[in-house]
Amino acid sequence: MLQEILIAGFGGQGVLSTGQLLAYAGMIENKQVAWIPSYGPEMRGGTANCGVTISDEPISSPLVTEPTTLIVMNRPSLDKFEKAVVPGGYILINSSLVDQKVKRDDVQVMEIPANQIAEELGNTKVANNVILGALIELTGIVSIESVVESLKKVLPPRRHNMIPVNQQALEKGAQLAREMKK
Amino acid sequence: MLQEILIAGFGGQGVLSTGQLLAYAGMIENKQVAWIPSYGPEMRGGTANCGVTISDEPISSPLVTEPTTLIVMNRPSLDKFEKAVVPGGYILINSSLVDQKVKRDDVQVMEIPANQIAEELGNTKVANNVILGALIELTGIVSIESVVESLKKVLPPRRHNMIPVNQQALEKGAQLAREMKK
Amino acid sequence: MATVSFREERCKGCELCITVCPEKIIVLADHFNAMGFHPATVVEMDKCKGCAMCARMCPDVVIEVVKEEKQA
Amino acid sequence: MATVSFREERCKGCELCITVCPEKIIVLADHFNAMGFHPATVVEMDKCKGCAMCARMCPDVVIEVVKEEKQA
Amino acid sequence: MSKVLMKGNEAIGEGAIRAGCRHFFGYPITPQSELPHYLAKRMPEVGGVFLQAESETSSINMVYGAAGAGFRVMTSSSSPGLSLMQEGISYLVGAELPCVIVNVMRGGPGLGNIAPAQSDYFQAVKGGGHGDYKLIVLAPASVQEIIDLMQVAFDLGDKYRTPVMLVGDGILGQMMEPVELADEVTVPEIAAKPWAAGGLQGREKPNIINSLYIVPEDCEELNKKLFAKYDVIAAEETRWEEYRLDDAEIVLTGFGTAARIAKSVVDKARAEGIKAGLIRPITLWPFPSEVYARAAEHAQKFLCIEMSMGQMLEDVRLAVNGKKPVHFYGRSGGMVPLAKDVLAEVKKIMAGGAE
Amino acid sequence: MSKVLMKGNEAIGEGAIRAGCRHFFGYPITPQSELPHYLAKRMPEVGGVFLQAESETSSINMVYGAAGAGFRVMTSSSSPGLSLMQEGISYLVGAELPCVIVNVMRGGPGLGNIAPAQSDYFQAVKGGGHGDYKLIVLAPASVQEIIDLMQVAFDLGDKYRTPVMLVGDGILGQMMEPVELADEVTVPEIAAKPWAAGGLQGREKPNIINSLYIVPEDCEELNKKLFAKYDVIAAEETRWEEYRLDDAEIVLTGFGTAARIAKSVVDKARAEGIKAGLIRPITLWPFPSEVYARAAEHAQKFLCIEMSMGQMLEDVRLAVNGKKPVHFYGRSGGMVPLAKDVLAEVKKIMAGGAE
Amino acid sequence: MAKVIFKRPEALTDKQFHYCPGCTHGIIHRLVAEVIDEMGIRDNTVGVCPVGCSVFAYDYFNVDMFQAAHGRAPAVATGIKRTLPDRMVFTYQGDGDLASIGTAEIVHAAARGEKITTIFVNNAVYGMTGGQMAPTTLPGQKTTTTPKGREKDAAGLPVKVSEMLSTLDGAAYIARVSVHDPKHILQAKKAIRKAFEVQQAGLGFALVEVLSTCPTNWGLSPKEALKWLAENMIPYYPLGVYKEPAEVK
Amino acid sequence: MAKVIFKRPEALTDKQFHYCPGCTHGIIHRLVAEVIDEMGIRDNTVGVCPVGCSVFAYDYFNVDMFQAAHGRAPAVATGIKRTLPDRMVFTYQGDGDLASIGTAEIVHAAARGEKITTIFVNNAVYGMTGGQMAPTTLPGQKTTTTPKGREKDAAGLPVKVSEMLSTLDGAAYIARVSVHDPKHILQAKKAIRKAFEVQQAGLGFALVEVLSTCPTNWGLSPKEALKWLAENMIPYYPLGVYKEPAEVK
Ligand SMILES: Cc1ncc(C[n+]2csc(CCOP(=O)(O)OP(=O)(O)O)c2C)c(N)n1
Ligand SMILES: Cc1ncc(C[n+]2csc(CCOP(=O)(O)OP(=O)(O)O)c2C)c(N)n1
Ligand code: SF4
Ligand code: SF4
Ligand code: SF4
Ligand code: SF4
Ligand code: SF4
Ligand code: SF4
Ligand SMILES: [Mg+2]
Ligand SMILES: [Mg+2]
Repeated sequence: MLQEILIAGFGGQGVLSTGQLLAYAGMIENKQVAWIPSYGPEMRGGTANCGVTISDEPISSPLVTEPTTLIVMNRPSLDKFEKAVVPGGYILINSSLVDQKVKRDDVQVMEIPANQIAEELGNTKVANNVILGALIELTGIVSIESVVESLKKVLPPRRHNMIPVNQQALEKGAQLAREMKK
Repeated sequence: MLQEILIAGFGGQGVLSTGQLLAYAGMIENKQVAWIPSYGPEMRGGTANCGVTISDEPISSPLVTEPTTLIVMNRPSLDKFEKAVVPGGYILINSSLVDQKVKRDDVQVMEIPANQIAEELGNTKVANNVILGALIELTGIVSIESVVESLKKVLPPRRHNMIPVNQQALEKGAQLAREMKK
Repeated sequence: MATVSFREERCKGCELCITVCPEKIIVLADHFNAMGFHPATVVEMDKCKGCAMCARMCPDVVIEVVKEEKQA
Repeated sequence: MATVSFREERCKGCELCITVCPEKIIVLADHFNAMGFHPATVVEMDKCKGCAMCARMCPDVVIEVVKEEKQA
Repeated sequence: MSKVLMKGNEAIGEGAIRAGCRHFFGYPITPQSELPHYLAKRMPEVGGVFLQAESETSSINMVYGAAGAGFRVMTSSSSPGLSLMQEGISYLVGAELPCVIVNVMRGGPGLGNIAPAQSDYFQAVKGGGHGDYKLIVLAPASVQEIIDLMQVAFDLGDKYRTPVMLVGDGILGQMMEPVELADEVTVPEIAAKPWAAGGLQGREKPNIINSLYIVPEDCEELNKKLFAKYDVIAAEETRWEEYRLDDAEIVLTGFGTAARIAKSVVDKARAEGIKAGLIRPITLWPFPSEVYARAAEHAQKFLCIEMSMGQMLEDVRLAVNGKKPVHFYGRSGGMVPLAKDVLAEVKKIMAGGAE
Repeated sequence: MSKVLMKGNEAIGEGAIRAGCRHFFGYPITPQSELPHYLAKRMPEVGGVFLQAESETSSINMVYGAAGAGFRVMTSSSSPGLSLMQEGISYLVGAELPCVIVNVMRGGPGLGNIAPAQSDYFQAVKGGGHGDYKLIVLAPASVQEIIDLMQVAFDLGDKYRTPVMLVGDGILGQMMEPVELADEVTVPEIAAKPWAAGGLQGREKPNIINSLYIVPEDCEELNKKLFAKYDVIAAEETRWEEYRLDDAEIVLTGFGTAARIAKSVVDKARAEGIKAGLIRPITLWPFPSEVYARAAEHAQKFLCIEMSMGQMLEDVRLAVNGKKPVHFYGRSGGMVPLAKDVLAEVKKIMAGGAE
Repeated sequence: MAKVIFKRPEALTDKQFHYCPGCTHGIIHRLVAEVIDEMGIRDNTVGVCPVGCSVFAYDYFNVDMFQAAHGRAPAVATGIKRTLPDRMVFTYQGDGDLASIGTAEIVHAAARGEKITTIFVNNAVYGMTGGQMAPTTLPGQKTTTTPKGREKDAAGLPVKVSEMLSTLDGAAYIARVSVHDPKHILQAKKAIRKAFEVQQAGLGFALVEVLSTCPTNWGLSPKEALKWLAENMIPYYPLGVYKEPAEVK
Repeated sequence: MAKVIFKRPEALTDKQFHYCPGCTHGIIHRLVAEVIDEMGIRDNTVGVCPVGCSVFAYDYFNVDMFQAAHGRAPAVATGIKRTLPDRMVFTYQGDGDLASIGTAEIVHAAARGEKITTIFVNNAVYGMTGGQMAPTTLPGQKTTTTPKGREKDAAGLPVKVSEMLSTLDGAAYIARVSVHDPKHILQAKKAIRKAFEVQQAGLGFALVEVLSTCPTNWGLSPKEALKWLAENMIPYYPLGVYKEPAEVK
């Protein structure tokens, strides 16, 4: 198993930390994991993206040039990375923020109104985890439990009260994906 | 023919320029020549020396490590370089300034009271050329004419009036050497 | 009468023009430009004095100011 | 009564001590030291006040000054 | 022991702290700035010193001071910054001072860019500074290996009184990977340094930290002493990884990130029936020449993979010494080789295509 | 034409002036200071600029400015100073600016001493700065050759838009030898530099002098462009001297002063019945590898002679490529090989003694 | 009749700045360009940009440009000016570039009385590399390398560049200005113009220190950043003309 | 009873100085050594010598010593002081070393308030390398790189180091002294002592600029050199205390 996930959006959208959370969960499951950010001198507030590789085998390069899954958090990122996804791969779009459609037809696309769902859960900050839940459901890359476990490690203790709502977001995302898959 | 001359004394005694004059004369005679100073960070007013190589063949290294002739202008230089002279080589000592004796007996020593002679010629500054004259006489390395010719090139025009006394010094030195050889 | 024009696609929505406009007639638009910013725009152009404060303050040289001068 | 002593072998004959001695009792000797300098020396030691001007001025720490103090 | 996810740049810092380093002098530069950021926070926590110098030139000379005073000390930069340290590095060598110097390499020459590269190999390994010298150069290929090699770096530095360089590329600095870390930070035992010039403190004879040898004979002696030391280091401290090398017909080689890619290509090639193997130098100097010489007995071809125009290539060629052809595949200026392209190169070579 | 006796350091200055260089930026250091002294007097005489910079780092960046403005410009230093120029040199390469950089090498590492040495070979030839690059490196062996090669240096720099380095050792800088000089100083014709950024002056599009290539693809393009240029230079500009090489059984090799010594040993060896010959690289980069490869067909042994611990040796080994044994004789730290010692080494090698 | 009151100066190319929203680097660029236009020297000017956020300035100024190594712009400018004494040469440098790694270069360009103009953008931080402490970072100011605020014992006190360079006889014109509001922007422009005029008149080295914002690394909105500048930087770095040759007063 | 009025300080080894006859480097060495003796800190002091004529100072001071790269002594001293904060650390630097290539290092050691003491020997020339112009070379002064005398347009104007560093808040004590006669030598010693005391009290950076002679490269006899110093250098470089913390006044 080798999955290469590219998460892309504006800086400040939690793109980098979402990737880290995923990598952490992979680590907890004793998989090989690597995370790498783009670190170009883009204008701040500009685009940011990171690659997460999760694999059973040692990882050669952590750079994700041909993602098996692309998570899109803003429009420029879709323009930029749509082409890179491997045929048969997934593109997950936060449709609350991106109104554009995917042009390719050899990939599996899922539009998730993540901000909207997060708002329903009472915290827009968990939007990323809605998408992450969907990703997990679709790819089986890690378990939701591992992500929740990771949250305990990644969040500072004073913010552990946020774990339940994050867990809800993950589950909601997974549920949505289950439904949409049908 | 390969002659390697080491001229050593205090800084300011004209050691370097005497060497240059000799090299220049060699050049005028279409010989291969090289001149090199010692350039250590010795205390100023301390010792200075230079090596002159004159040869029919291209010169490999201009460093004079085993001089065929050593010219000694002060006592420390005799201590330092006496050992280096090739067996059968010459050591010319300005006995006006150096009272010490050469210890080796496998070299040809000539003590020349150069300052005294120069004074007699009316200019202590030509002492070096007295020794140079002796050297020329002993080794035939260049002709006195070439040295005189070189003086014209080396001295700035305003000091060309010094050429006759320098020539006298050279000749006097040569004469002395001739006499001492006997 | 003065007209200020904004090169909307270049506006980064920093609001500095808004801060300095003495007439308080500049606002950020609701829509995004291609860079993803809400661009600045003038709401009541007729109130503009053509003082060019906004243009002088804009770090991205987004604004041009033209003044209609009375015919002599 | 004071005594100044010179580490003659270290003197570079710079004459700075001579310049500052208020009693003008320091001169350069006629002979050379091993480095080839005429070393400084005091000619009339009994005139020395032990002011140590010479020692303070000497760049090569050649000079030591000892003063005979009156027994209390 | 805990397993944590850590960024390469931070691992350099944490590894240094665990190796007993309590002094860091550095100047910001991408793609290594997370290291100073990390240490600016972390050093005070362990009672250490973090100081932002006015330049890389100053950093390396602060390192000279701290190392000469007898302390484990580190600096870090990226390519242009390393160029500014070359005089200082030569001085550290001349004065035989241990320290650790990190280069998280980026694209060049000139200002170039901040993307990952390996094109400072020559500078690190041949000596970018003046004079005859070598540095021990360590090239980790994973974040875990960074932690491990930081300890090695400080230990070797002290053992041989020599500066040690750790090189990685931007990827290695920026990526996060799991690492195993002891839960407690313990300060390792560090042998006394009787040569250090940290004040007499009762000692009779002053210690002097110096690289001036005004008499050429003395300077030649120093050079001989250094090179005798280098011989011992070469004999005892050479490190490398071999992978599926025994029956390899084509030997891939590279260091750091390039080696990770090469390793994956070895597997891919084997899957396609090509007997490929890997030599990954872990010490770039001393270079594991003998491993290549041995491999050259049975392997048919060599392929050196670098994120440069071909630098380690020369050492591979010297090691193979004309016995077998050595091919090269490189990307430069911040570009990273793709496994599929390297695999294609391997196939081409085995088909006799590439020259 | 007149024949005059000239010091190597002064010949560098006079050679530069005759090659049309009117701008010198430098910082004092032994054993090259006679060069700035000479130019401080001479430049104003020919309407040129002599400027003492605040450091070598500044010198090389002043050179960057003057070269980018389109002028023939030079700087000069000795070993430690060159280390301080490494970042600037890498920038000059990245911006493709022609200039001449002189290194009158001294003993190292560190402060070392001011005696003659050749131990900055790697720095000059492999690239002491960061990134992938080469410099054209010229190594004269006599004062006359200094004059001649200064012209070559400026011409090649302009022709290929590349920095050119001229290296010598302290002996070459300090010695006087006869040189032939045209009586008149004429300014050679220098081709226009339409890329220079000396103000628009009516041009429409601004020129930019830059080495930042933020997009890795662009930076890789630059690297490829540079290396394509290097291929042309290697094919067309490689220079060397051969001496009694045709039937040589042992090939001595070295550059600069070491080569002069080697040459005299060739004659001495021949006189004793040993068929010796010499290869003297005049361009250290591009290195005349093919000459060695050719010689390796008939010669039995090679002996590389350097005033270092063995640096050019690696290029000789790469060129000979394992075909014949390559021996080494070196003195370092400011020591100079003696002809008699080299001869003894030759005899030992020919007797099969040295390994 | 329509009269253009304000438009993009010709000495700027049409390329969009890459600066963060609200970063006052853009204002300073524009002022320099306006001065070049107004003095009519575009054809005759050469600019040198630094390493720092303004590294791409070569794409923005519509004149011949150099990109210089970090801190070395004054040396590069010297190389240009000494070969082409009749050109107007300016450097544009940040505080990390000029006041840290480039200290020797700026001090000596000033001491030499190098006839160049330096625009010194003091934003109290390293913008480009992620908000590290600059020599000009205020006491107590938090940066990525002073996470608890700049503290005297560990990290020293700020370098006041204008004050320091004013001690050099070779420095002809030194002024500190700010761009946090339109009034100060006008003053800043005047100072920049004077700094170019001093060069034109061959009077020596001229430098304008411009207090500037870095909203991104200060962690403030552009508006807040202007306020922070006015309230914190100006008291520490007093505005004014520090040195002026009699000839241009 | 015989009382030793003056003898070689213990903080000097017995090694003979290599300096030229009459070079005042020797006097300055002795003063530093006397202060170390008098303060009783020999056991606790670390010195850093530069590249310059005083490069061999490590052989002369009877304390632990470092030889630093040209201009970098303040950085080296920083490395020492930051690892061993309770040691007394001093640098001894020439004007080429400190005021030219080492400008950034000294400015930033001062700005950081680095608790070190710098003895800055200003002899208006590069002694070691053969008499080239230093940043402190006087206008009109002939050197090997200003053969017709230092000329403003070509070579700029001198850097006044004490004045410049006094603008830095981190600099605690700055004084300029001279050693051209016994009276000034005494004053110089007092200043050096204060500079060590400032360090001991942890008050920040301390520097004493000492005007010194270079008879060799000035082409004067030692005596004439002292006179030249008094008549030419002192008017240009006024003696005095430029900065002093209240605590030690
Ligand atoms: C030799 C070298 N060291 C470090 C860097 C990394 N670097 C790039 S920009 C910069 C600092 C920029 O700060 P400043 O000059 O204040 O400009 P700003 O971005 O704030 O405008 C640094 C340290 C570099 N490129 N080169
Ligand atoms: C990097 C470097 N550049 C240049 C030199 C050569 N150098 C040695 S000493 C010196 C100048 C010394 O002058 P100063 O600091 O004034 O000391 P002084 O000899 O006058 O006491 C120079 C340029 C060097 N050793 N290293
Ligand atoms: S020109 Fe003046 S009034 Fe008009 S919008 Fe701009 S700031 Fe407001
Ligand atoms: S100041 Fe300029 S960039 Fe900022 S909001 Fe106004 S128009 Fe847009
Ligand atoms: S102690 Fe005073 S009086 Fe005696 S010799 Fe010295 S200077 Fe003269
Ligand atoms: S001052 Fe010292 S060195 Fe000079 S002459 Fe007097 S004793 Fe000798
Ligand atoms: S990081 Fe700061 S200085 Fe740089 S562009 Fe952004 S706001 Fe401006
Ligand atoms: S050269 Fe000058 S500074 Fe150096 S020792 Fe001689 S007199 Fe003193
Ligand atoms: Mg800044
Ligand atoms: Mg000096």
